[in-house]
Amino acid sequence: MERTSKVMPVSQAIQRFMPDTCDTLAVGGMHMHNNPMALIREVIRQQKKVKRLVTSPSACINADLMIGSGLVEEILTAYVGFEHLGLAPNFRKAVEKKTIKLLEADEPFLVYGLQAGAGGLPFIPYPKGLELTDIPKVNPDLYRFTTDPYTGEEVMTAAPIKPSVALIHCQEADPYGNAIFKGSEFTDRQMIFASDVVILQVETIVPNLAEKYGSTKVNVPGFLISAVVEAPFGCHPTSSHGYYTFDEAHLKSYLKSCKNPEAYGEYFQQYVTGISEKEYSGKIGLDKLNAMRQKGDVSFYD
Amino acid sequence: MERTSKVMPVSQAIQRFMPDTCDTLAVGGMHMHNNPMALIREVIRQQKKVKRLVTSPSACINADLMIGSGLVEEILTAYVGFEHLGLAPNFRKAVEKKTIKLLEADEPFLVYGLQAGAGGLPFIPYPKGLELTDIPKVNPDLYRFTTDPYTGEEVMTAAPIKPSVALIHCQEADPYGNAIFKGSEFTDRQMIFASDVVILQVETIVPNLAEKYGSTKVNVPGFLISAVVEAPFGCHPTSSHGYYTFDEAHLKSYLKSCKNPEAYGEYFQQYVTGISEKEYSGKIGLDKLNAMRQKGDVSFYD
Amino acid sequence: MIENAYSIAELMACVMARNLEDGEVAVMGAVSMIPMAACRMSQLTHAPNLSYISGGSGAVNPFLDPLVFSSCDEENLRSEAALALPDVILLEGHGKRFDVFFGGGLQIDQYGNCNLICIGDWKNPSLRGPGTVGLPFLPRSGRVIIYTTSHNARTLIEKVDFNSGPGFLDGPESWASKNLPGNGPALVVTPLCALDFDEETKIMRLKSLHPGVTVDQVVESTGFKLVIPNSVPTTPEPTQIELEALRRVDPSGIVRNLL
Amino acid sequence: MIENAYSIAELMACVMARNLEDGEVAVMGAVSMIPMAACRMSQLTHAPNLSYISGGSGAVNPFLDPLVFSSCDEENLRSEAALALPDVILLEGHGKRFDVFFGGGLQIDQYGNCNLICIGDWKNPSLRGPGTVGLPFLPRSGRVIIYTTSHNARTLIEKVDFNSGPGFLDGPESWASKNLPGNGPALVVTPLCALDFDEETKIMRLKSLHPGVTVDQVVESTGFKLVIPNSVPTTPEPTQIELEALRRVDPSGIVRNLL
Repeated sequence: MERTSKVMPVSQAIQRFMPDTCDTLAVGGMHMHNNPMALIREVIRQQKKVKRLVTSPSACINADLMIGSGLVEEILTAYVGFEHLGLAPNFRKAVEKKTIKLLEADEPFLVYGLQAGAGGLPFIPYPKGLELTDIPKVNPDLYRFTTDPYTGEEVMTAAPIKPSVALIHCQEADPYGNAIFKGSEFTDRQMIFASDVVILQVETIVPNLAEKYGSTKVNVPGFLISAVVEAPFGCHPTSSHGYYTFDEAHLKSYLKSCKNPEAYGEYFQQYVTGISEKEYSGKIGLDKLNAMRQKGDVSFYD
Repeated sequence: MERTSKVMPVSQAIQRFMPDTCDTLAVGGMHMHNNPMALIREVIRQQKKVKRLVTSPSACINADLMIGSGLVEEILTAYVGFEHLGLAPNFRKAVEKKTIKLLEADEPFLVYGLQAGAGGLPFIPYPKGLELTDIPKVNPDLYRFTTDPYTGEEVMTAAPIKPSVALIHCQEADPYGNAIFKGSEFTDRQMIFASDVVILQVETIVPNLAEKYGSTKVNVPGFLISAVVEAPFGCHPTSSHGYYTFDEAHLKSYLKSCKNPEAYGEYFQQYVTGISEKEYSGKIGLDKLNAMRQKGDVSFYD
Repeated sequence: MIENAYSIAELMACVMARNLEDGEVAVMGAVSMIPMAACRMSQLTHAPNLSYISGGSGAVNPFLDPLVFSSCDEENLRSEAALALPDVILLEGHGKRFDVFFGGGLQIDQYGNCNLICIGDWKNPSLRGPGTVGLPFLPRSGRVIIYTTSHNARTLIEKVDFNSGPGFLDGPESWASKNLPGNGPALVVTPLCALDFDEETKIMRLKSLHPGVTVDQVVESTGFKLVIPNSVPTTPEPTQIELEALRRVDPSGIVRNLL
Repeated sequence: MIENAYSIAELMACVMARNLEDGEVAVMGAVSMIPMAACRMSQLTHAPNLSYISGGSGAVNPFLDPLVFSSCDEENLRSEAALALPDVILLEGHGKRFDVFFGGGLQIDQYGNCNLICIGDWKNPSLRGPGTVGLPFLPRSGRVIIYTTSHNARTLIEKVDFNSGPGFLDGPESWASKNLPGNGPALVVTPLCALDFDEETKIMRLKSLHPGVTVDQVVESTGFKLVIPNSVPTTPEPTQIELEALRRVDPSGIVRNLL
């Protein structure tokens, strides 16, 4: 008998593994790095609806583009922004105009919640002092309180997060879904462990990944992965650690386009809905993309 | 100004960083692998007392030798044994004769407890179903119950573990304590994160560790480490992943020596109290030690 | 040419392997040479998409050519992937990650509860065992395959002195009332026979007798009243294909010479 | 030769660096170019044993030659060690791991509480901010260094609209009653001045005026009543040694050209 490859085109992966209305969708990547943009653009093309979007502790265009597409009903996040480039325009607008429901969280909530989801833990109690922000007051469904049975004190808790689907970028995977993060993992590996279905996009498929890097570097086990999509430059305009840096000019042009609906519609038409994911890198220009490849000694991360 | 090296001889590290009576001592290593034996033998030589010994989910000669030395008042563990070589004689004897207090635990208790200790979490609630063993009945101090604020159900909890000192083996470190595990980490890295003081023994000190392996492989940050001891073959008779395998013949001779007090006394005299740690490898024989070096392609783990 | 004579431990590995299905995920703890061999040989025969994690090493799908004694041996890391132990604990706690958990004990009772803690009273044990490690996760695993290399009335007893690896607890009512994510013990493999559990009573039931073993022999070697069906088949001997796979996995005969 | 003219952001980096002691451990989040430069320059001058973690990248002691904009940039991983983000969260929760936590906000109030969530009512904000990320850990850090590049009466206000990064809460009584592991806010660095907190009232206090800035200017730019000592010194200008270190860290002038 032959082992079954999990490699498939992006359109098939989203069609097959993402329901038309997704209860909880987790998107990987942090700030302008490792955002699984090839998968996200395809989700928008296929107009899959998302009841709850969960992000890493710092989301960027991954969340902002999905919110801009109008497919997201509510968002659980601790930050959506563009770091030194400014606020996230669609997130900001949607919250201010109340077209999205915001589940306000802090960074540890997302980390604790994903860990609880991954490990079957009923919740995670917070360290003392973190209950002092105003967040538990505005998110009483998810932030609750119980008794520390060792001290008798009241402690705040984070609810488990169990995404139905996670969209994650890894730099490399083998055909069975075993995968590596060349640089930072952020909370992406936790999302993989906590989610029912994981769709992975990678820069390159490497048949003998563990031989290339050593098995201890391959810390995403294939049995957690449903589909592997080869998507070179699939994080653009964000970076892929160890492969290429982020496209600051493109991000700025995105931010600018958000200032009026026509320009945003044009951006959408040009880069998302008007083209297939296959055409995307051609649209950006392969010369330009290659120029963003990590200039330094990337072997440093190997 | 110059940066301060943390490298020192084993005798100095134990003298300086381990109190004469240690509240909670964590010893790293799992089964017959990565046991920090050079440090443990020195602790016994210096007759440091241990109020509570905490082990990985599967301890071996690291715990058994310390118990045999009579320095341990109580032990928190989920297993002390010699895997395919049989039971742990001193542990078994001490529990059966009640010369040690046993805090019975399971594997998740140690993992959850260390994580809580590392992260300042008041406790970790167990997944449902793990309360069905008889362990919580015999360890009610550490296994307690509280209310899941999301379901109202009762859940079992693991208490935080915060060792005062941890003795850990890493394969390599730089002079500032940044260190790597070449193979499995077991719960050693968690012990490092949970403990107040960490004494590290390593096979080799490598000045530019992050350049050698890539920084993402160096996942022990130096600021958590109090002392670095260079101890080649310092895990003997257990293995050091990526360096050498375990000495089955020696382990068997240890087990045999435990059958009568004279033979055990002789073992102690010959390998522990009667010699300095510097003399240990000579006692075993460098030819023999070198023959145990990992024969295969260790670069697989690089 | 493979020698056709096989050892009892090899037969046990084959019985386990036949229970593993393609695409499943299995996990095992210490002293698991037989389950490790069973998983690896299954990948080479009928279950190329089977995944397994070798205990404390965190290794995912060790290539294990050859098999090794220790579940934490670095040789396990010649594998497809490797996880830190806390990650394995997350997977074990999740409740839907593992289809199969291999368990065992100093004592195994009629409801498949396992005991790795002690013989006699915990406070005053006649034998102190090593400790339970990960067995408390059994109720959160798809199904449990229990194995022992000692089929006798001291090991297979009516009720464990200490429950450190829950099976069907005190029987069908107590099991049903807990509403657990796992399906409980499914198979017991011993040097004498294979056993499963009666659907209604949840009591251990003779499933097949290893070649040359009689029902009486099993009954005499068991410390409680087994469910014995009217007709009990003989455990099929290892096939040529199974033996070839097994000996490729275990050329030095670790499993072969175990019993 | 280093050009002696310095920018205000460079002076801010020097003020922070002077507050860092040898052997301490510091951590910072997003948009932290000034704190990152301050830490790195301190390592090159008076604090070779200082350690710092660059936010979400998990990088420990990035070499940062040159400095980069993004706290999660892969360039941070040219470092001594690197941690997965959940490990950084463990360290932040521990309560004794970090001597210094760099914080900030859309609003910072008289007690050093920070707000990265919104201006106005949370349900009906006039400005939605990005979110608070790791600021809730402030009460578990040794001391907090707050910084802002906008010293005005909208940023420095009497009470934050939303507390997302606790400082001295509602003042000395509420702070003392909580018995927290951290020591609270210690230093505030703005383009106009450095501030600390009055030991008794826990209200922000003018500590030093940057060259050319007057007390009146600070008072006018602050939305609450600062504690003003009788005599306020001038912030010492960057020394030659400081500027050399800073420009070695930041040759492309990321900090220099920030303000």
